[in-house]
Amino acid sequence: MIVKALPVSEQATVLSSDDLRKMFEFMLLARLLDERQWVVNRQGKAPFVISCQGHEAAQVGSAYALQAGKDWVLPYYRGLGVVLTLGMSPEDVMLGVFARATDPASGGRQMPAHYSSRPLNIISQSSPTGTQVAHAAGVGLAIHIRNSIAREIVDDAIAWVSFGEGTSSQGDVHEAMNLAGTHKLPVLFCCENNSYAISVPQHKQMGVQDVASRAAGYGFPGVVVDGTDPIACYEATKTAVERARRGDGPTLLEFKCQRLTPHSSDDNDRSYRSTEELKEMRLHDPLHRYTKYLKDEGILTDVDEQALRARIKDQVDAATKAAEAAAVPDPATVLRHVFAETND
Amino acid sequence: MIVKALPVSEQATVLSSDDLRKMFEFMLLARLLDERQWVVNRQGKAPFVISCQGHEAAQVGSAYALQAGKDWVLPYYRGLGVVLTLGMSPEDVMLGVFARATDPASGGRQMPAHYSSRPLNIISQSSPTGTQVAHAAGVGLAIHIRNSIAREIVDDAIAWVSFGEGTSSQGDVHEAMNLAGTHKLPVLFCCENNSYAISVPQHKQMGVQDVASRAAGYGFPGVVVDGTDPIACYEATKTAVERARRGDGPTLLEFKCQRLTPHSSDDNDRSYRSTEELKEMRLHDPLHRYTKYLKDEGILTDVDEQALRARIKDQVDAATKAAEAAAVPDPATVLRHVFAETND
Amino acid sequence: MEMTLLEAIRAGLDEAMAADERVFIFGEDVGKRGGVFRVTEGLADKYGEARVMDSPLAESIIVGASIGAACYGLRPVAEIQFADFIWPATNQIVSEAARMRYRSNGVWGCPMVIRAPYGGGIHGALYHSQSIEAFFAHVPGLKVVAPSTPYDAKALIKAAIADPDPVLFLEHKKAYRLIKGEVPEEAYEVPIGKAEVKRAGSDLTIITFGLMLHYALEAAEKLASSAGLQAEVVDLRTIRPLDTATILQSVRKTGKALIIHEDGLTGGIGGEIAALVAEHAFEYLDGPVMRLAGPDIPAMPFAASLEHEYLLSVDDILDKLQAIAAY
Amino acid sequence: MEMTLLEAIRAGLDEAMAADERVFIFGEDVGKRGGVFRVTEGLADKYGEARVMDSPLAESIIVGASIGAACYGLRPVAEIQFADFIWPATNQIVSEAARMRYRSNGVWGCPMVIRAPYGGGIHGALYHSQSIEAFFAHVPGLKVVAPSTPYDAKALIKAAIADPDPVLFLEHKKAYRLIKGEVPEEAYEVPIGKAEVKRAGSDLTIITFGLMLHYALEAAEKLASSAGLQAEVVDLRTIRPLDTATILQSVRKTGKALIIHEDGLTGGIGGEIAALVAEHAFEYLDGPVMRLAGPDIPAMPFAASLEHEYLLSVDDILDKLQAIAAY
Ligand SMILES: Cc1ncc(C[n+]2csc(CCOP(=O)(O)OP(=O)(O)O)c2C)c(N)n1
Ligand SMILES: Cc1ncc(C[n+]2csc(CCOP(=O)(O)OP(=O)(O)O)c2C)c(N)n1
Ligand SMILES: [Mg+2]
Ligand SMILES: [Mg+2]
Repeated sequence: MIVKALPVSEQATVLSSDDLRKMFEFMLLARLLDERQWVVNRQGKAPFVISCQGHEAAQVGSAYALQAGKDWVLPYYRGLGVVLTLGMSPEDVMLGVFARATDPASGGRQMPAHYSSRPLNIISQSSPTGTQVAHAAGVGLAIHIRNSIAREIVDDAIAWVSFGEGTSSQGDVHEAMNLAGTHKLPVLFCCENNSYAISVPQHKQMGVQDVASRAAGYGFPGVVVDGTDPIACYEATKTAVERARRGDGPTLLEFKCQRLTPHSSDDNDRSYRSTEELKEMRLHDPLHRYTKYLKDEGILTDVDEQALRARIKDQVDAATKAAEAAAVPDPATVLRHVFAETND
Repeated sequence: MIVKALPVSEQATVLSSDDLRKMFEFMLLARLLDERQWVVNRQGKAPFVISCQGHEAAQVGSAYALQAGKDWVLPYYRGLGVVLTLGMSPEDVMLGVFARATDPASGGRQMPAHYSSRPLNIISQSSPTGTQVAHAAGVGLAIHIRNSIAREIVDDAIAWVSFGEGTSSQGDVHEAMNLAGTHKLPVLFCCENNSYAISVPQHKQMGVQDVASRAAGYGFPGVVVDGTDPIACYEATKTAVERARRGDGPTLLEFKCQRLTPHSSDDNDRSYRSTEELKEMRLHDPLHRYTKYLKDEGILTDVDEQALRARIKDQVDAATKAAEAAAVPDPATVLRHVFAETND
Repeated sequence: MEMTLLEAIRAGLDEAMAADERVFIFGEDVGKRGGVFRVTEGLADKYGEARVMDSPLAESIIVGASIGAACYGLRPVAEIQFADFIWPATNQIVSEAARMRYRSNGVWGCPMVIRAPYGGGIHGALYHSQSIEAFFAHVPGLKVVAPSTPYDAKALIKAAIADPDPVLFLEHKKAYRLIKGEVPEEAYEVPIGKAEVKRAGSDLTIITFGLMLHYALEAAEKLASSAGLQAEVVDLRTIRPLDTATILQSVRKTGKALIIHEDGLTGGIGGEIAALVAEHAFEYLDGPVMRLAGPDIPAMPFAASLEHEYLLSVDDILDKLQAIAAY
Repeated sequence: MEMTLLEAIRAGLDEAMAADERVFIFGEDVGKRGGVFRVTEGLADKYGEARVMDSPLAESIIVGASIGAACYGLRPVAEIQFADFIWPATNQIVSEAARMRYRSNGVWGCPMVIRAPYGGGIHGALYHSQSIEAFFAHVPGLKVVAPSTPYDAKALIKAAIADPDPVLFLEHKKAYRLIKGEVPEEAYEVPIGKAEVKRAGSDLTIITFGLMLHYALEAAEKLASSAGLQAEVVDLRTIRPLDTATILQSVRKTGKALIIHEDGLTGGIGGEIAALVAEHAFEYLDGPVMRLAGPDIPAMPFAASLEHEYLLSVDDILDKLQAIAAY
């Protein structure tokens, strides 16, 4: 069963105007912070950056339905919008971009965008694609085991994990969904489908339109959502979260997104996407779309937007400055933390 | 889309009485040769055997729709009925059971039931479950590449691969089906579902009734077939073979079977299956069912059956005797064939 | 109390589960069936199927889900049915479990055990006989333990479960029921990372582990009675981190070293040990550092004649000892 | 004609594809994009997308399907985008490709190449920097090739494709564009399994490969001009099968050996080489066999300060050479 979530205009949302504005703020913050990363990359100050641009609606909308610090979150490398919504600060992010010692994700050990936060239950991410999906199933399994031992729901947290449509080809994704389906584990599988795996278009990755069509083969719902519509993404996630908290099992959410940038700062998408395609893509910018929606609905004015942009720009400036000024990792620490230093 | 194949009684088959009798012969041969393996195992002459009992209808019916020596076949360890139908002799099989030097599959290097035959295009099988499914996709890919280069179908062979429902949980199975779906490769994925992976029942392996329900997520048909009905298995396979030869792509066939024996000679199924379940299982013996069908249809008489049993018993006796008498591998050969001995 | 190696491991698991509700077992056939070797027999009845859980047939998720559960706060004991089937889980072990702590700068950890029956001599053929220690001993962030005696096994499985980092726990299949020994009723400890001199001697040093330890001890006795030479036998017990101090101390004393493993020679763990000895005990050596190991073939064939040819015997070891002694 | 290492590999692939229609390339982004490092750039245009085919993002099927295609009769060249991402394919490589011939008693074979860019120094962090030779050099049935110069690389990629057995072909990422060299226009051969003395010397032997070869050559020059000592530098080129003869011949001549690799020390390929030398050149040794390698940490961190700390430098090598010479 593939459910198609309604588009924003047809959606009766429980979200207040306040929520809608907050989501806008997170989307705008994600965009501006993301753009800033490219600037510092081009300045030669950060050897690698990778973007969430085009995925902001899916990420902010979906993460907005989670309980930060309670739910377990495993965002893949595009998940800047997710981690900001959950409460990571722009400075936290920029410390990773500059690979500083105080980078909370890895102390500068990993590439940028390999998110991690113990207080926020964001489990440390690696680079090999898809492994985190198995970990999310494992978190779900652990919750299931605890609840089974207690014979009641003593923990109604859920595990939320994201991955690209390219990554859905990996065996680990199958094994994880299958395990989650078998035991009705509280896991949300979130596929951010931007129709490219670096240069490989979707039709060279799979023989179907929708990754969500796989869910039926595991015994849980698959939902296709317009990933440029934050309200639809929120609503679809909310439904899935409630289902999981009740013990009714996982959902596969597929957010149809656009990758508005090359794959990463190492890529050149002009070598495999035509000028027309790149132009057409721009029409689906979720930020433009949502800005227009909020203005049409009278929730946001031009003045609001300008003020907000200015404020966020200051925030981003400050974060960049502070992060850049922070200390680089001490070379002597390279040998630390291979194993626990105390028996914790 | 899950298609359910019609049961035997409702099937209008293209098979002649002669074909139906031949299929019976292969099923009976598979059964008697299989039983003999347990005898030599209990006699202490073969440390390990594993059965096709309960899968004969699926295996013989399906393999009967293939072209031996043209199509590429990758049967898993239960595939005795498959390899006999394709033309391996009982002696070939028993040479493997006794691990003799002239065992055509591996010269006694592998456990019994790890089939291989170069003339029959049966690719050497290993023990780790599911790897062969990837190889089958690779054969399909190779055919696709050749045909693409030629811009016409210069090879209309197909790849047929089998695996248990337990094995469908492996990542490799997903990756293989996904690749086959992407390029419409000529591959038949045959799942012999006996509802157990050693001791683990299906409901602890997956959250769905039918493995075939996965096919929709790869963009090709999944067909559930009564695996105790050789005619249904033949027909479903035939349809899938034709589809693949035409270039229309793969099919996932799921044969619902019974495992009439413990997992292998090392297993004791009473530790995890109840007496009632084991009794009920016996009612679905494909050989009994097909014997009754042929007799009801007047295709086989009691006398025919007795004569056939006697003839096959002689064949099995002779094969056992010859294989047992064959030489064991020369210890000095243990170092050979790590690499090619000539640049072939 | 006398126990087999297998029973000792089961007893260790049992105690760990009784002591800590966070401990659970996850693997193929571990529940009702009690594992294909019966290591977990009775545990599902005692602790419930939620804590002794049959997994789907998929090794990557066995390890991958265990990692997630470990991050959540449980203490998974994953079972890989045969060590030969660990390869689909390589990525989860190498890239994930072993790096969780390092990559998070010490913030996350991955306290979990992966149990895997390894080794040959049981007609297991190419895919039910392999030794895998060399591959995983090359993975920083992972500990690799391979006890040879029931006494060590019971304590080490508990130490592995209590360890804050991931431990690969290797159990020799042929040794499972063959090797019996005393196991105290009362609590005792064997630390991970410590080798043990299982036989003292002054003429040469044997460094080994697993089933080969028992063969080596037998060969050492034969050497003593036939040639009056005393071999010191070091049981590694832990393959990573190697107990370099114990190894070097012994070789510095005897001046001669033989490293034995069942696994194939080239690229085996013996190379690492030989290199350590050759570098750090160079001035004490009275002869070349020798290795005795399986042949360089893809694994152990099924036919008895071939399997037998693959495996080292007590006599093979004795021959080598005599050759070294004669150097 | 002068070429970079990368260009030489591309030229070798091109010639192999032109000569044999059975050869095809399969991997992530190899088609239009020409690979993330551009090794296959232009080949899809020249040979069509069916022969230079983008795979789905799934390493196990990249290798697994290549095995099937090889059995069918084609000659696959699989690309793993970064060596770090080869682990999901471990089972297909170790259990399948490397054993097809042995397990079928020589009846089936698996002629295929797996190309994998490895090594660090490019800000690739933990998962885009690893060296993987030690793991795969322990797999009987698999050949492991790792050329250091454009000349060797072009010939060896062709030899790998022509080989009847599976070959893992390792390409050092930092060397890709850094290392340039002459490559003849006319045909020539470099056999798999042959090391080469890249610099002759009589005072000590350095055994290495990959990027470290170039650092070692530089250090050897510095040693010559500063101390008047001549280091012989052996470039392994093939990691398995090791060219034991060339290694031993050199060490027997010089009496001192230093093995260098970028990969972490413990369990690295250096152990195997040291063990060979310690056993078979024992009587020629004037000093302990030494190894110089990366630290035992899960891989190379991202921050420049940490990455730099991980990597060996020409000066590190020179220091070690001086210490050995002084022994
Ligand atoms: C196991 C593995 N193989 C290859 C890569 C290299 N790689 C990084 S991202 C990527 C494409 C991912 O595509 P998708 O999952 O669709 O996510 P997107 O980047 O489009 O959001 C590839 C091939 C990797 N990181 N891990
Ligand atoms: C990778 C791997 N893991 C585990 C095993 C051990 N094993 C052999 S058969 C089997 C169960 C297979 O079940 P299924 O696929 O349903 O096939 P069936 O035997 O029921 O026909 C298991 C767990 C194996 N051979 N390979
Ligand atoms: Mg994508
Ligand atoms: Mg089954």
